[in-house]
Amino acid sequence: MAELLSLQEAVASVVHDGDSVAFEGFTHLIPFAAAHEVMRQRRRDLTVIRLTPDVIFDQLIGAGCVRKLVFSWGGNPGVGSLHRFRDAVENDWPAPLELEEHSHAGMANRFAAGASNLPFAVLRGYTGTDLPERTPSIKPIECPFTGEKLTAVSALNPDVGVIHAQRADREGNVQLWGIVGVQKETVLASTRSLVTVEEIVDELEPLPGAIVLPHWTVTCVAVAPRGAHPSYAQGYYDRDNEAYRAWDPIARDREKFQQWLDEEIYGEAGRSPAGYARQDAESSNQNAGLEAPRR
Amino acid sequence: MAELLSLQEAVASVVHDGDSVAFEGFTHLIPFAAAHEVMRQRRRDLTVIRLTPDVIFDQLIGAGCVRKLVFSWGGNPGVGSLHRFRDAVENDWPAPLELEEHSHAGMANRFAAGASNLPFAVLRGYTGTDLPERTPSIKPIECPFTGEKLTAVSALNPDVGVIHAQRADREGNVQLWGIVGVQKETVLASTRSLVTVEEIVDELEPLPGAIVLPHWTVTCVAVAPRGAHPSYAQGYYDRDNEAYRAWDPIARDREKFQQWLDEEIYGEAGRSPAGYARQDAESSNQNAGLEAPRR
Amino acid sequence: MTPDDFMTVAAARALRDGVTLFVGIGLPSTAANLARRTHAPNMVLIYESGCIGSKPSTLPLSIGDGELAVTADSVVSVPEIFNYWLQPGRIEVGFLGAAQIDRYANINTTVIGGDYDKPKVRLPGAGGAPEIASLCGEVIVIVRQNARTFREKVDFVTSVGYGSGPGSREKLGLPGRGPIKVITDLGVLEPDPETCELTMTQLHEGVDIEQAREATGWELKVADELATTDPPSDEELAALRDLLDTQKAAAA
Amino acid sequence: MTPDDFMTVAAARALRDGVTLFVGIGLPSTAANLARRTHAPNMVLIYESGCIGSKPSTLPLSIGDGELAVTADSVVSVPEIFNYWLQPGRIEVGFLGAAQIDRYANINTTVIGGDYDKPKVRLPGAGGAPEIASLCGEVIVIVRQNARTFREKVDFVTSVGYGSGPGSREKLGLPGRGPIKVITDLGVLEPDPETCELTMTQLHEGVDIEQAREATGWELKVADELATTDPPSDEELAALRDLLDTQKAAAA
Repeated sequence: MAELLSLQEAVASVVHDGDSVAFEGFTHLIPFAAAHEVMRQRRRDLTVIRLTPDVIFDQLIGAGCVRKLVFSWGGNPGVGSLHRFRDAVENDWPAPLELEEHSHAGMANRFAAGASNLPFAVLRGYTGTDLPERTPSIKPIECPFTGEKLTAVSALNPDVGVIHAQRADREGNVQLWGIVGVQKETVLASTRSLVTVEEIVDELEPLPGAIVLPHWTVTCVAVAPRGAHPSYAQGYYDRDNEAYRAWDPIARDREKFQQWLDEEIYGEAGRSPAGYARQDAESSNQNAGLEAPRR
Repeated sequence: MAELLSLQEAVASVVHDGDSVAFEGFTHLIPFAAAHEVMRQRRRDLTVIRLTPDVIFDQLIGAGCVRKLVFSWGGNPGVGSLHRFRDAVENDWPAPLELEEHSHAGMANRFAAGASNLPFAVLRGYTGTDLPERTPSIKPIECPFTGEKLTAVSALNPDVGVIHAQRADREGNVQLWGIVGVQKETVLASTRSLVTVEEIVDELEPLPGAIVLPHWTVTCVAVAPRGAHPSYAQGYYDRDNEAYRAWDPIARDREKFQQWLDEEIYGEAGRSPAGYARQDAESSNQNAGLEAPRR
Repeated sequence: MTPDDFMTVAAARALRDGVTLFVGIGLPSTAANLARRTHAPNMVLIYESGCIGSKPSTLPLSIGDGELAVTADSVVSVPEIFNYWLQPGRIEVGFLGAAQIDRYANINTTVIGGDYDKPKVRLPGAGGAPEIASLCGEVIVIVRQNARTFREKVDFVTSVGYGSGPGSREKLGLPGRGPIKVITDLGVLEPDPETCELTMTQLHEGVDIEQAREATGWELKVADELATTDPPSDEELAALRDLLDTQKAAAA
Repeated sequence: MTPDDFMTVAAARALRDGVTLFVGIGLPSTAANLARRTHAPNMVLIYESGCIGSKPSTLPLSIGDGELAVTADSVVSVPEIFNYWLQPGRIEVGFLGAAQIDRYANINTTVIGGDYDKPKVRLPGAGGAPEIASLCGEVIVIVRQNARTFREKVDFVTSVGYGSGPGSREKLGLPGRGPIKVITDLGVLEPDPETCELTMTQLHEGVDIEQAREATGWELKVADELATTDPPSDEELAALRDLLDTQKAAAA
């Protein structure tokens, strides 16, 4: 059964220096609150794993938590560059950043292989690109029936998988819906897992498009309301596109970034339950409701 | 866009003598009505594909439609043997039956590989059993990263995939829910597809656990109310366990089987919309309602 | 009280509360549901039809009855149940039946007699069993013990127990521990810790060891201390009757 | 009316009604949604976030906006969107952007300058592009045409166009047809049917060929009959303004 812990306890319990940690959520349900707690606890030498590093990894990288990045697309969606990520790669600031670079198809298959306890996955991918030359976790493989050449990618089995979900019940069964990305695979592929949720409910009412992770697949659950902000939690709040745009000038400048870190993560603000989320709470749509998919 | 046809037109259009045809539905939503129409149209030399041959293939085999069977578990669930299947294997009646035999895990992965346009899938399976010796579509494969030995199975890409679903809209978008088995994979892996449905509706209201196959992935849709009987259609009618038990004495005896065939498939009864279903319609629970999963 | 009742109750007792269990249909399903209604209410039932955490109020006839889906925590596709759930060893106990079993608990559910292409009896085949046998944390087999089922050598290895003895599973790279108990209508057999050979460790009340020897197609090993199965309690029998009644009621 | 408006409208026009389209974010998304609001209402929009058949009423900022999920026919996992939907070639058109492109329409979105480990500019990387480029039925590229983007040789091949020329795609076993159009702020380039080299076939109104030549880092081939893009119609421009307003409104 999943343990119900505070976010602080949960991070202290499952995320250790030197761990490989996947933070998943494809645009939707990105576990910002958990990442902020990792920064606040000053974890170091992490290998962080995510298809789309997004602002969440820009922050972790800038804060000096990261030694290595495993990823497939590192931008601020719809806005531009991740400046902390670029500063680390281009200028080794605050530290050199090792890269393991894939495509989305490859990363998704690596998580699926990890969830399946297979050492690799097979796909039609990467052919003719310069990626296999740079990435040792991509290799050719031959079909034993047809002789056809395909591509293999090694499985991902992170030490820790961190996701955010809409809700859990008291046993720690977790329910999420909307764009579900590779979150199920992340939890199933990881040795330990931490799921932050908007709320704990007595019963998980079935909803269209919802998936459930049984409590016995989850290490711990922590309540973190608005824990995906500035990304979104369908049925709870919308994506804060303005916050993504506002991140750009902060991240462009080392000093501004440091100030943001001091104030919003390490400082008084960071100790408020929603951390970074606080300042934008009013601008978001609190009445998003429990929307079911409509056609 | 999927064509909306009568069941007779649909089978005539997509199922040809000599085709490989997957009929899927794992206990739930088994496409009996479509199989009966295939029998009525006296298709011959089919390679029929299904994880659990069930009563549906007992009937197709007995009726002489089948040259080869690709499968993983050939019994009458909870009742006993499939006597027409056994008679074909043990006594070549009505004709010899070629077998390609797998486990469920292997068959499920073969459909998934077919749906993914990969020539094979990798799994931890079959090791130490006598199956690989009998089944050329099972081979060893080595992980290019770890050197570990695993098992490869060749992909399934049937000429035709036949499934039954709860409903479709007028464009031919198909919705099914409850136990979904490998039905999505079957349609996506097959060159052509036929989906029978309980009803056509104006709009597919989203439901918990439901999946949708977009109209552009389906060749044709035919309305066949109670088309999964004696299996069931969640939300429409329950499994007719009694009919499964009643099948046993019919199938045990070649003469009784022939009589069943003449009366229920080729005869007057077979031309009624629900065919075989008719006789048991009253015994089933018509008030099953649109049940959502409950916990 | 029938020998089958003894077998079902003994199988139910073998299940610890809270375990995750991969359930096949027939006696394994009856035993699992009996355990859930008696001492193991928090057991997690998982079916190859994709149902995870089913809490059926009736005893299902098939592994895909609607009752299993509507009472599940989660219903997933068949590829997913095998790849994401069974394959990684997430499921602690697998429950299997058998048409033939040998001294190393290898199981045949494929063909009997003749050869593969023209067998005397064509059985249903593998289903989920080969991977349940290799990948679950441990396996419990339920099978009636008689000269037709307990064979010196099975006609076809559908699912591997201990292969040809000690070291076989390791050599094959099978991650699960293998069959830890074979529960029959006569008693319980367990693999010898050193030789892996199935050894009679327990007899149901009223069964003597000669009966078991005669019902076994090889020279049966017997434990030094042979236990006797406590007969089904009134509570267990009542729960079993109730359970079987739910199936009859559902069929009516 | 800006050059970008020309580019967006030309890209929208390149989409036939009813096609299945894999949409990236940015200009491709704007063009796809413009097409859906004008001549191609039945186009099926597919996003790498797993949304199939989205009908957004606002222009999404990211490929995973909630609007895309709630208006979709089906939302699937990210492994499924790539394996079951993109990989089999089910998607007829892929829409890609580029940071650098060469004469054979090979695309770089990874690094510029320096070497891979210490580049002058670190770009976002591959995302879904390598597989979109190889597996969609055909590809349309949208990119501004200038000396920084149109390069004799790209610094990194993130996504393959025509490789090193005729026969390359076949030799690599890439099933899709490859880029059939590169739409820029100056005009439209198409691969020569024989040499596969990108050839300027169309200029937007007000652009002359010298401008295009100067904006191209190799000796630009020009079609014998150079067409002129019809300027955006009032209807197209109005629809584009409306669409961009929906994004602003959603952000407010």
